[in-house]
Amino acid sequence: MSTQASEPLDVERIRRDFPILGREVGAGDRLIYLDNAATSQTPDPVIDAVSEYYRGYNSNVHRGIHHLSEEASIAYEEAHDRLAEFVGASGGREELVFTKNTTEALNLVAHAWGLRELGPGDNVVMTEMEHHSSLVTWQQIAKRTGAEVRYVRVDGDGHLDTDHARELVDEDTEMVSTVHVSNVLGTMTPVAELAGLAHEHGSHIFVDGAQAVPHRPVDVEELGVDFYAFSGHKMCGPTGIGCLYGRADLLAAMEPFMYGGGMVRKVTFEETTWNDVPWKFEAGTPLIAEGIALAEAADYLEDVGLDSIDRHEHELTEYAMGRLEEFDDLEIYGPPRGEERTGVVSFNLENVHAHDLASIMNDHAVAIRPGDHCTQPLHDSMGITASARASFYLYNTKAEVDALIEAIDDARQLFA
Amino acid sequence: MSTQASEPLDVERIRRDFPILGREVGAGDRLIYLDNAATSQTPDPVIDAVSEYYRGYNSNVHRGIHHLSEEASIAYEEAHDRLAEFVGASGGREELVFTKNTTEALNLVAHAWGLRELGPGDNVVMTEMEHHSSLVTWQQIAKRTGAEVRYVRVDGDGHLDTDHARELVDEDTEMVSTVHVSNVLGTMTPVAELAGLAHEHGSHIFVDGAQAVPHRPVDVEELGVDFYAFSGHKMCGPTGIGCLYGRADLLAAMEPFMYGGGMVRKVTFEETTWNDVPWKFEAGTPLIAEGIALAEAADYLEDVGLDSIDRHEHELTEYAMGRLEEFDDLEIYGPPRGEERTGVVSFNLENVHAHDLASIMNDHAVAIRPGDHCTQPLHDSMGITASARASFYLYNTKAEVDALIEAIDDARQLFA
Amino acid sequence: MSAGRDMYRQQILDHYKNPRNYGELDDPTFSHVGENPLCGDEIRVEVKLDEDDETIEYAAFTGDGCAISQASASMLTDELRGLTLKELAALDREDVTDLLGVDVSPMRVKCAVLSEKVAQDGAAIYEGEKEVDVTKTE
Amino acid sequence: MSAGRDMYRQQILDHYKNPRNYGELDDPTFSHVGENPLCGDEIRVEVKLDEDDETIEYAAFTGDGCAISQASASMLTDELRGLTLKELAALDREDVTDLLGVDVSPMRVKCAVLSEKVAQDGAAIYEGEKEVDVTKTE
Ligand SMILES: Cc1ncc(COP(=O)(O)O)c(C=O)c1O
Ligand SMILES: Cc1ncc(COP(=O)(O)O)c(C=O)c1O
Repeated sequence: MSTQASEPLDVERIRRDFPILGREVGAGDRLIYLDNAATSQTPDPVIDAVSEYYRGYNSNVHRGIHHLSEEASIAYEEAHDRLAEFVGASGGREELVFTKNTTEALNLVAHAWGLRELGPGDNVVMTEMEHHSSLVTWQQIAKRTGAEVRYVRVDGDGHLDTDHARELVDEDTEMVSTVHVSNVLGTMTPVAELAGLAHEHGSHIFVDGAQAVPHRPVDVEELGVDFYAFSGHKMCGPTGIGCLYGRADLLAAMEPFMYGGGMVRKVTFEETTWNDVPWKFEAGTPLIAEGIALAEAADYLEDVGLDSIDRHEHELTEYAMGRLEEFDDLEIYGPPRGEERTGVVSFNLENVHAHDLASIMNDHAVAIRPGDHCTQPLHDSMGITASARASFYLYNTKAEVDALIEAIDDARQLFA
Repeated sequence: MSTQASEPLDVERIRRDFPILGREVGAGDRLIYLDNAATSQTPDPVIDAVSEYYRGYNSNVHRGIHHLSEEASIAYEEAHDRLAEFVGASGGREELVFTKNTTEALNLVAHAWGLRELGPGDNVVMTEMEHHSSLVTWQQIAKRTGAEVRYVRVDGDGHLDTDHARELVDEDTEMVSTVHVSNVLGTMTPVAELAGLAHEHGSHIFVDGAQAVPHRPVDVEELGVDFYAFSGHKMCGPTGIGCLYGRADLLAAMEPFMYGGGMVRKVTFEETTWNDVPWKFEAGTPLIAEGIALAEAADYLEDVGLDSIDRHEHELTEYAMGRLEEFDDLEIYGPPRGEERTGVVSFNLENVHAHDLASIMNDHAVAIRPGDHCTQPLHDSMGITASARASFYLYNTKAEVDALIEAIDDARQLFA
Repeated sequence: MSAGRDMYRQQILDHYKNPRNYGELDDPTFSHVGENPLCGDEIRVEVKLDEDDETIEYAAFTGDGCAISQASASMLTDELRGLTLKELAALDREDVTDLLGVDVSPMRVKCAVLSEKVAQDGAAIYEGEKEVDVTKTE
Repeated sequence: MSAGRDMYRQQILDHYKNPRNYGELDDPTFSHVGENPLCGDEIRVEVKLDEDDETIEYAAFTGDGCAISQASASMLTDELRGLTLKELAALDREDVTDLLGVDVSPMRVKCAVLSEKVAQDGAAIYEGEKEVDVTKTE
């Protein structure tokens, strides 16, 4: 955790930046949005960045000479540098590729690197709490190449079993792929330690930071990772954009993933050479408005302060867990209160299916998410098919947590 | 061409929908935007659809129970049906996948189908006027699978040599991949004829409709094609979204391209089964705002009338070519005036490099595009490295063509 | 605060907590299973036909899942008794939501109609009109 | 209507139409090539050093491309005469645009600086400080 002093958030002021939070749903209650791990809400400056783009300088990029294209190109290219800086990548745009989401970032590396580098005898080590985006991707690429997949155990309290990791990672490990923060358990994995372990064995490490980057300062160089991915729509940015950080030398050496305009240098009917990173990995007309708006989201989050956001969520989570523990027929998953933990709380109420619970919560204008949260194998190993998940962000309040508790209580009574 | 009666466009009214067209560039001239083949401008209803999404119902889709997710899911899913209908696909969402652009649509089929189906002895037939998005993609997938690529000749007037196509397509042809409209020459290829030829030989046909769908009615079933792709940002829609049409049975039988959340049905640590089309091909949090806004763009274009847009562009192009022919030191590429031809006019002025020409045009606030337009091999075979391209859309006027001509004349005098 | 709680009106909760016709039949004429991936609902419907091989004598179900799917299976199996296979085939989404007596939200309709689709597919398979492995609503 | 036409002020057009120092040297001390993919510009710069192996006696270029790249190569090769390799290495983007005497738009700067980068890379290779195959500005 960062040692920088963090200011408490002025949540009321922050909420005014998010027009959707003033919205009423259903019978006229004001929306209580606790589904932030799925998608965060979007502040005015980001929404405005999109409109300003389309109203002011919408144009295709890279090769255009005219004013609009020049403005769009500069803004789009600089957005890469901005996001690189946001996660501590000193190489700027040479280490930061825009993808449509975290999932594409994983697929990019799994296809461009994995399909070529993996083979029989090799293995990929993941954790049992991987999101489907990495779990299914590496599983399938391994199947296609004859490599093996291994999963590091998660214990009953949601901690990663690092001893088990040390058993699994060996000289045949080519990639360690881990979440930074579990989107179900709120667990933080010891990324720096895993990076060390991977590198000791000559393996690479890919970190899925979809649940980390939006919520706390992340520095990929301090963590010592090779690849790191995250999504715009979970960090106050727009849909349709994500980022892949990759160490400059690795990205430079990698073959492209998708082919097309913009990623080439010289094309003949017979053969093609590639453009520089990141363009080599961005085939076709890129995510222009999305990339520019994501840079705006990064500015927004840094203006508020990532340390402060982290602290705010920590307080809300502690408070919520305390209140949830009042119910003796409610089970909370993941590390116990008091431990390091992010603003994601998943639970089940005895005798109430998570989807029924979510429907009743919705009645109270409380938006939570029921289901397996794209972690079916984790849910299987916990012996459940679904859980209810509340997840907090910078604009949430204790009053909203109280409303959550009240709604849960209503469901309990209804189903009693 | 459609036989439906088409109303002339009320261009002045249309222009009011596009805020950017009121913009001044450089020294204060009003923008004359003739770079529509690269990216079209965006009308208010589409810009508003994006803001309304973020202000009103931004949420992750598919599995959410709460109000916002329900609204977003329905809008996002229905957007697929809307775009399917827009290109005459009767299967609705089961035949329409959202991708980030035309390029990804091509890569989807080339990877998911091509990597598995192509092998030594097989061949893929393209045209010499393919955009890099198909040319490089099939070229590279062919290299990786040992298949051969063949290019159908384009004659000096920009016509596709269909006799040559008949020579090239044989029993070993697995895919015919062709542009519908050349983004350089304005040529329309005989798609229905090529589809017939492909199918006679047991081959599939993929059509790159990036330059067709924005400008005229397209009916994939009438054309009889297997796959058809186009991009949102060229049809008054947002960046970051494109469409892949595929015949229902073909898409249903295909393996996925990318892996992750949303595209799965059942996941275990060992194996995974797939969701239905289109979700099987949309891994991760999808392009939600983008898809919804693209449906709005389809509505906008149909309200204006695709036949009318086609006719308007045809008239502008005829007029522009007539005026360009006044210069005896200017060479126009593609089919001569009077022939079927879309609103793309590429040319070179003797002794003036296309990029210098574009810079001088920009001085006149005229936005055109110089370069190889992602068709290096075509430019090579025309014996040029670059061309200047003006491309028209529904909001362009004859007065703007006159401004183009004036700017060209200025460049001529400067370089005389 | 209406729609949601409404969706769980007393009758539904009653059927959920005390499902009717729950269990397996000794001698079903046909039986079929289905899943709703949204909530992980699973339902098996078993049907015993009269000697006319057309009228439903009784129906039963087993399964697991959310209140909406389980309650609607309970109500539906009650309702099926005495219906002909033709009448079963003619049932639609509205018939089920009428049974439930509530407005089911668009996302949850898949839960509500699962047992109906399973019964219909089971009958269609029995009559040789369809081949389905596992019925799915999504 | 300034910036663009401005970019082609008389002097640039003059150098473009009548390039100085165009051609190949008989006995260059070093020569190097570069490309600017934006405009497809290609430039070869050849340099002949004085006997001190340090001062540029004369420089020449050949190439093809847009007016900005060709004119700036013409001006630069004029300018190089008498410079030391150290002075050449110290030249920056502004020195070239000063030479051109115009504001080059951000997109076209790559054209303007191509010959400068080629000359600098050529010198660095000659002095064993760098290994470059083809210099690129993009
Ligand atoms: C004919 C053609 N095909 C494909 C493309 C690629 O489209 P996108 O860049 O949106 O993927 C374009 C436009 O750039 C095009 O003109
Ligand atoms: C931990 C984790 N990884 C990956 C993802 C996938 O992100 P996206 O859907 O934006 O690709 C998510 C979110 O859904 C997540 O929570």
